[in-house]
Amino acid sequence: MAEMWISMGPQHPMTHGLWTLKVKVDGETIVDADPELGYLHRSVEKMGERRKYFMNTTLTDRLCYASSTTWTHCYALSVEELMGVEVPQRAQYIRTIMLELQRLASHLMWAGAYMPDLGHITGALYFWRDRELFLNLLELPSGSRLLYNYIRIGGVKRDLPDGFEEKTERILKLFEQRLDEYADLFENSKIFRMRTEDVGNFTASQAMNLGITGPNLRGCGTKHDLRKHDTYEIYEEIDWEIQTREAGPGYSDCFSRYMVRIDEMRESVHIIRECFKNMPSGPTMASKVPIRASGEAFRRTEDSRGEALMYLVGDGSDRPYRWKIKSPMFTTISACPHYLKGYKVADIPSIMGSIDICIGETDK
Amino acid sequence: MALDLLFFWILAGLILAAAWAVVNGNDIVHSVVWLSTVFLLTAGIFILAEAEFLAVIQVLVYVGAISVVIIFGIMLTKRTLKGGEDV
Amino acid sequence: MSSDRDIGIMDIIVNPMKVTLKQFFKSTFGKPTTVMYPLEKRDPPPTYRGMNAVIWDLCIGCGICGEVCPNKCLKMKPTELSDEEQDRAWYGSHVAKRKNKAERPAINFGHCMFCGFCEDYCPTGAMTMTDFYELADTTREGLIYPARSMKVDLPELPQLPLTNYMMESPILNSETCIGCSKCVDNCPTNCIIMDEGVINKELKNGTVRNVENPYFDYTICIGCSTCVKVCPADCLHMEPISNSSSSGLTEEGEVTEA
Amino acid sequence: MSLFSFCRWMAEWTANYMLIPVFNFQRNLFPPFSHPAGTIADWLGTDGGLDTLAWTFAVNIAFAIGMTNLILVIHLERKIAARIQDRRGPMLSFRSFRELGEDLAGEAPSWRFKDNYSGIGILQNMADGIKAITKELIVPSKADKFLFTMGPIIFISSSVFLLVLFPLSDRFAASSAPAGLMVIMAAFSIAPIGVLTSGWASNNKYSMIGGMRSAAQLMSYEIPLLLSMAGVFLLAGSFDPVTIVEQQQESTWLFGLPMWNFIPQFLGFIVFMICILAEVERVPFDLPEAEAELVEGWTTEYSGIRYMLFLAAEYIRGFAGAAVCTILFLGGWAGPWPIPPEIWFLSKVYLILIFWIFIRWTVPRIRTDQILELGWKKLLPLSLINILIVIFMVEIYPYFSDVVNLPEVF
Repeated sequence: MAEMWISMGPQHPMTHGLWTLKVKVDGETIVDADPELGYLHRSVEKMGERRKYFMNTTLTDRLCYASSTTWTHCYALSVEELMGVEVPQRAQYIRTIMLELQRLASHLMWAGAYMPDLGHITGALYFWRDRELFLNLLELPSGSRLLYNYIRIGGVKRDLPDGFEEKTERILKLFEQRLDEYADLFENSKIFRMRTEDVGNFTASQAMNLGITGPNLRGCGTKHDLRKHDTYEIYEEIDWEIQTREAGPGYSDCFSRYMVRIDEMRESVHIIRECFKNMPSGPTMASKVPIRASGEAFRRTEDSRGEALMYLVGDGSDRPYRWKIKSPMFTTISACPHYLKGYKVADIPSIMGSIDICIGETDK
Repeated sequence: MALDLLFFWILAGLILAAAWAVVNGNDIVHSVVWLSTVFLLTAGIFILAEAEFLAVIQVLVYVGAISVVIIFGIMLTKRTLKGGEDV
Repeated sequence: MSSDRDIGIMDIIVNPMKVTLKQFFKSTFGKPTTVMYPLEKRDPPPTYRGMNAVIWDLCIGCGICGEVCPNKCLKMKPTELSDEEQDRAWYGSHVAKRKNKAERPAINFGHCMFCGFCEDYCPTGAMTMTDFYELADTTREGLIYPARSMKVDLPELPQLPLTNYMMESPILNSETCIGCSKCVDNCPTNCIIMDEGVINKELKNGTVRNVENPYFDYTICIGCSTCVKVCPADCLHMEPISNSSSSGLTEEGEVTEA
Repeated sequence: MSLFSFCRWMAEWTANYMLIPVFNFQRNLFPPFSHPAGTIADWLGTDGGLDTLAWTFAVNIAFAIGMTNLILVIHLERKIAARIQDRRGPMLSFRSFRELGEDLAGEAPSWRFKDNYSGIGILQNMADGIKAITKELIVPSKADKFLFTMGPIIFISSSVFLLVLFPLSDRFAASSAPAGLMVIMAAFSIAPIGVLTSGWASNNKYSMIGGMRSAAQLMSYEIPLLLSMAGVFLLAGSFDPVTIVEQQQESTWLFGLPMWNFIPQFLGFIVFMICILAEVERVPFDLPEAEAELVEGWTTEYSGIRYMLFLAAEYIRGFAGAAVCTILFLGGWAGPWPIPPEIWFLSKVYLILIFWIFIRWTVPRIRTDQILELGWKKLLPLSLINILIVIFMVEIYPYFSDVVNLPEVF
């Protein structure tokens, strides 16, 4: 059998969204790959220029259905910088809690989506069962299960409800138990390791050159996390550590990228507990939030998938003049020929699953 | 034993027809499928000759292994997918 | 951490199967996590953003909900109120002016995304979101809910202060004002009165008449910009409220020049 | 009474009281056409005719039992998968019918379970079958139409053929060929042709890769499979399932317990279990239809009842594989007295099937190169070692025990 191009997508179980991966295979070995994006382009940036500043939080919610709070938060941060709004202390704590809950939910969503890629449907249902717990938590203050619209410009929508802390603590405890329980089923399973170890390797310097950020970069052993290095909210006040893993000296494979996310989930649990420990009381919304703004602002945050960046220009009206979003997955997917070449066709879902694709934010 | 003779002639005719299809087929994969039919029918002849074990081995080896290897070999060579693209 | 131990022959099948076997017995003799949806339903929290409901007795028809709706799925529809409803209305005087023709929101749920802005920005708290979420329909027309279908009656009305969530209030350019008092007629909160203006206009017959200007009571102004929309002379525009308090109070009678 | 003698009795009864009178009546009724009917009536009266009729009955009974088992196995798989995954599985099949009945009757029917929402979940298979039959059969426009139709026929017929080949007990067997197990393996080995041709004929790259993978896998796993079976054949000295089971029952070890073959030939048992798992294409060896990368592998282009029959044929193959494993290594239908041997056999088969279902929902799928490496580099040597052990047991040890008076162990 000679070399041939296989088109995976836009409707393919591997793609996790609408995109096409064209792979050139020689038998079962990948010779070349060509990602094709743009099937889900909704022109969010342009739509945002037609809406008022506060209305755009509904758009940013829909950038990534798995991790909507983090994107809205990035938008809220940049608008607050544009308008010069000071967020109250309690709102910052609540935001941090919600961000970490969202990160947990997002990573669980990813882990659940990764398992069917490896042919492990049970894993998907286990992880998604746990995600439900965190969706319940996120639903309590915000009132919605997927697109929260909870973080607003200048604070959060409403204060945490009564009994939120106890409920969170109960769920976190249950979740930690379950993570320990799953270790035998996933990371300690021989067949799981056979599928993920030494597959989809890239080195840290390669990752930095290609613009791969977030857990995929931390999977190479690089300590880079915007929550520490370009800090926001209250991440500098609490005690936590950047989680890294590496498959070998300075490079990552699917297994290290899997493990770094599992470690991050444990760290998120720790951060949430720390937040509850010294949470101040007070208002949850800035007293005065203007409706018009001018100037330009730019913020980057650590999204669940990497480095999210937003750039806003205001011309004094109540709508942004220009709005630019940089998504972490766009660069990571574009770099896929670099880490797909040389592996088998059966590794494609394993590799592309391990980098945690979200097409919503990629195509915007 | 007229029935046996009848079955023999039916089988023999079918084998000949299948063998004719093997050599006259347009598509090489069709030929191999017909070839395996020939093998299967030959196993029927063996059964008529009261050599059941030989028939079973005929199916196991010729149909189950040799035909599959032949098809496999054909598919590994270069050919044209219907619709034009080279594969 | 537990994941750092060596992988042995038991980790091929036996150890993973311990986990699934445990779960098998757990959900066989216990209760599975799944909810059998049409038969049993999970309870949404009280904050849940489901179908909208409008407390008509509180609604003043200001149209802010339609203004802030990102999808423009919410429209104010003229509705005829019965006498009883008119009596119970909070700002009944205003309704009386319109001769029972009040405006109430109607929603196309086919476009609604349940973001909750209409609830958050409602100045009187009339717009609420219930925990009812089974809104599916077989036709698109069935998703358009007319104003009256979302009416709810509460036995006790919450007495909420009028709040200007829009952070804007109208400003008058008194030189172009013609004194038509359309804004007074249409203001949903009756926060405008007409009084002596700055311009005296000379009529054809020689008499000089003062052109009346509107004066705004910013304590109860909700920033709905209805007055701006109905103004025939374009003499009104919205500006961010100057004070730090959200009530938007300025000196009574002080009219800022644009 | 064996199955065949029961069927023979039934055939006699049907022939004597129903068929022969009818044919004779026809012979006398229409003189010009009387001759064929009369010949059939005469032939039915002979031993050969009655035997043929009895075989027809026997095969149909075996087939019906196999198909009933198929429904049970699919339901079992669904339910156990659901329990493993913290779900409920099919519970309310034909619920719309029930609601329709409620509407028509104006009241709740008597078979409504009000407290726990349980329904009749096993009927879900029927619902799926009805749905599959009513679906359109799509043939891709540029597919090879002849082979596209032939592929499923080869695969499904060779799989359904398996159902009549294995005995449920020594008295309940549709066929009892002396080369019994070899016939089963021959029927198993026809399937790759169907897989390859249907994968190739779909004119789809995914299907073709899936078909190639399937054929490569089936070919390479047949060798250790047959080699691991060879040990049992050597020990029993026969291909006949009845002889094999009798041999297992006769050889004893501690406390006079029967030494079933999985004890002396543990290696062979392990190799056979892995190979038969690969042969019936179940997780972790289901990579020909890996839905993550090859959508559904070689079945991608099939729709409707064809796809449904592919699925059914896979479950039949699984059932047959478990039955072969039971006969070879787990003592077949042997078991303590009060429970009939057929039940023993089926319960052992179901035990293996449940074990497979647990494996399926516990481990991920492994990769093509890994599966071939496992087959050729690990299982093949292991099965050869197993044969060496058996040869030592059967030939060498008895020879030396005669010479130097060793105790008789095996």
